[in-house]
Amino acid sequence: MIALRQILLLLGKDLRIEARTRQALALVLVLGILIVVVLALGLQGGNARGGLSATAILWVAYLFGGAMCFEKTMAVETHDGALAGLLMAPMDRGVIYLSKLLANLVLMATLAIVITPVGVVLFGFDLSRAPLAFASVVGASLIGYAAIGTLFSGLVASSRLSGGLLAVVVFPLSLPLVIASTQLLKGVFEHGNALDASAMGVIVAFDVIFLTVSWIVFELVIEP
Amino acid sequence: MSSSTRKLVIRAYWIVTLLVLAVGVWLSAYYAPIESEMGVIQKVFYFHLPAAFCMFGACFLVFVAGAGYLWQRDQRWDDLADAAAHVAVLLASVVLLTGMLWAKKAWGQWWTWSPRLTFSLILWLLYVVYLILRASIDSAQKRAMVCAVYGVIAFLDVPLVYLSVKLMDDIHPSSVELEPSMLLTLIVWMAGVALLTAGLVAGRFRLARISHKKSHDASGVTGGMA
Amino acid sequence: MRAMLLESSIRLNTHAAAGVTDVCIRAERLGKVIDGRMVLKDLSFEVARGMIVSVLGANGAGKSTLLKLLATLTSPTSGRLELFGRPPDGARSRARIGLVGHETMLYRDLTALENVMLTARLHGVPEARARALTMLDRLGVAERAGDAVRNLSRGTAQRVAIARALVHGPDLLIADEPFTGLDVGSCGVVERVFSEFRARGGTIVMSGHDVEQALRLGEHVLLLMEGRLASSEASHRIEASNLRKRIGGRE
Amino acid sequence: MSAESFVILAYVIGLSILLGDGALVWWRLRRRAGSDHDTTVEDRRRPEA
Repeated sequence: MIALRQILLLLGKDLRIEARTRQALALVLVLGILIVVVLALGLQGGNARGGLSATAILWVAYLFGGAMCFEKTMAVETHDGALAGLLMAPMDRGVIYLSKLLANLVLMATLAIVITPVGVVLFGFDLSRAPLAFASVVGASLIGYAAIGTLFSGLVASSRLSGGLLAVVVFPLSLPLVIASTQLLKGVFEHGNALDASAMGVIVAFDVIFLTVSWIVFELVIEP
Repeated sequence: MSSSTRKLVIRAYWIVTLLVLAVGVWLSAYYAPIESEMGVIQKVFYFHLPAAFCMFGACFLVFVAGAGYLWQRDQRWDDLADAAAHVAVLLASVVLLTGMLWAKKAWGQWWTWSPRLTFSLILWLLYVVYLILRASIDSAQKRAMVCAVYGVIAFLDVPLVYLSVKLMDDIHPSSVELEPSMLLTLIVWMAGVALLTAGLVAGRFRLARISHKKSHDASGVTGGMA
Repeated sequence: MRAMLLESSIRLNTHAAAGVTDVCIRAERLGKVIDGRMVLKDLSFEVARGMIVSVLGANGAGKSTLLKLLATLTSPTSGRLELFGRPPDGARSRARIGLVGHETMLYRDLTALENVMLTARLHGVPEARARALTMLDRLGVAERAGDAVRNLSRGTAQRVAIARALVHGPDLLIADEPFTGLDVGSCGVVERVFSEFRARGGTIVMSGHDVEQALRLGEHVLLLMEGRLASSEASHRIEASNLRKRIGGRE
Repeated sequence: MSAESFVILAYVIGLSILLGDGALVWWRLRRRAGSDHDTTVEDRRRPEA
């Protein structure tokens, strides 16, 4: 499958560039940590101890950190018109979307792996009860968020819009993920019941719908 | 249809709309009985529900216009999306405000995270962001493209918002059985708000068409549209 | 998705294999509207295979838009375009085109070699590394292969960009002001590479501001004024100074 | 504040938002169309005899 090879080629390119510009990635991680710390300080004591608020606050860090990652991976293409170079390659434009999506997912995973422990410690959020549930819910949600973030970062970059706009655009769209995952994890960690199927269904439906639609639409709209 | 008859039709349309709304107001005030459980505040329902329904219709119109633009790249679709989005935000604001007033009287505080209120808040946010997006891109073609994509994605998001909001525990389940007289009031209001919505969308659409025609008459690229 | 399953045809430089017609580009009444403005109006011209055509015109005359159109990065609003005898159909046409744009189109955090190799691999060129090194060497920048593009001078980066555009052995090279910002030495090298490319049957369409260079390098000149084709003549019949006046007159 | 005043307030706010926008659009249309000595788009295509 030529396309798979091309996706991995482009993914390799993106990750190599991210590795070379490590300081920018470190900036995003520190921002995530800062968000969690500031909110934890703000909510000191009170009823902040516990699953629901920790997940909600982690989501704030995921959303902002994620938006910065999406912007960063797409900015690589807009510098010096590199995107036109890619568009001249004899390949389906969907390959660009998928490789960017994977690059964004790698960055989001890094973000989550760094920030989540900070949230867990500061909020005394006892993950050990169901770490797998937490990981699968957050993981599935971040895939949906990256699907939308990758599409709109491409759109925002190709129309040279200000950075803040990407966050404004993707946050409301991602609210179903935030609501479903926080409710789900509240159920699991505060009431101890198993993963609620309908909530997980919302997240999976979100992922499926927006992965396919974004992939198709990206091809229609991406231009140098 | 020459200009004078067209103006007549428009005037007649608005007169009918205002009449229906006036009848609605009268019905709400004097004809509809006071609901036993919720009391007088329930009368806000006759305006709240039709507004929510038409808001949903306007959001769907933005979706259709966006999909139309992506398919045909015709500026008229974009103008329709522009018009529908403005009206959707207006209606969402009405739904939110009436909902909050209802919440304040019925449950004592301006805001409760009841699924219905949360749903209309998120919808309001989604389509206000649409207007922000539209205002921040100056190249007409790029704006139309980006807004079309957002219009499609936002509408696909709506059912997911609804489903996720339903997961939230609803502390104030409020379901009201409608007596025939209440139903009549509701139907009149539905007609009134629907006529009003359609009129606003058509008006804004013509406004967008005319401002297009004016901005680059020389090339006459975007043909006139009845 | 259809293109997704398409095996990218490896364009080796053997013309026999490629079923080449003598006309490389045929444009009929091309028009392009951007934001309601007619950027290109009713352009008709032909470019034979193996020719170098210079596109001249004042800034804003539509040169870059025309080149983007020929590179299939955008599609015309009106009129017909044929590349290699067929309407452009995405990946299959792009496999035979190389583009050098205003910007370098390179990743500044990757090295020159990595950039050229990436394009070679995307086009499915065998021995991508060796091929990339030869191209860089031909452009005289082989010794900078390992340096990140952000550390290269404008001229060197431009030469790397040209190496990238030619690494997959295209039939048609589209170059948007390739000589701008180049020192004399670099110009010599690039001119040599272009004539070598043409000698092997390649076609070049390039825009520029230097009238003498355009007449010297190109056999044919297309003069664009406000999106229209003001003139389309063989270079030897054009007198440099009045051509410069026609372009200058409009500035 | 009594329930009645809440209801009245809700209707007044809601209707003023919607009708207000209608008036705004109508006024802009008149001003835009007006400055065209009142020919609308169709007429330009089929001017009166």
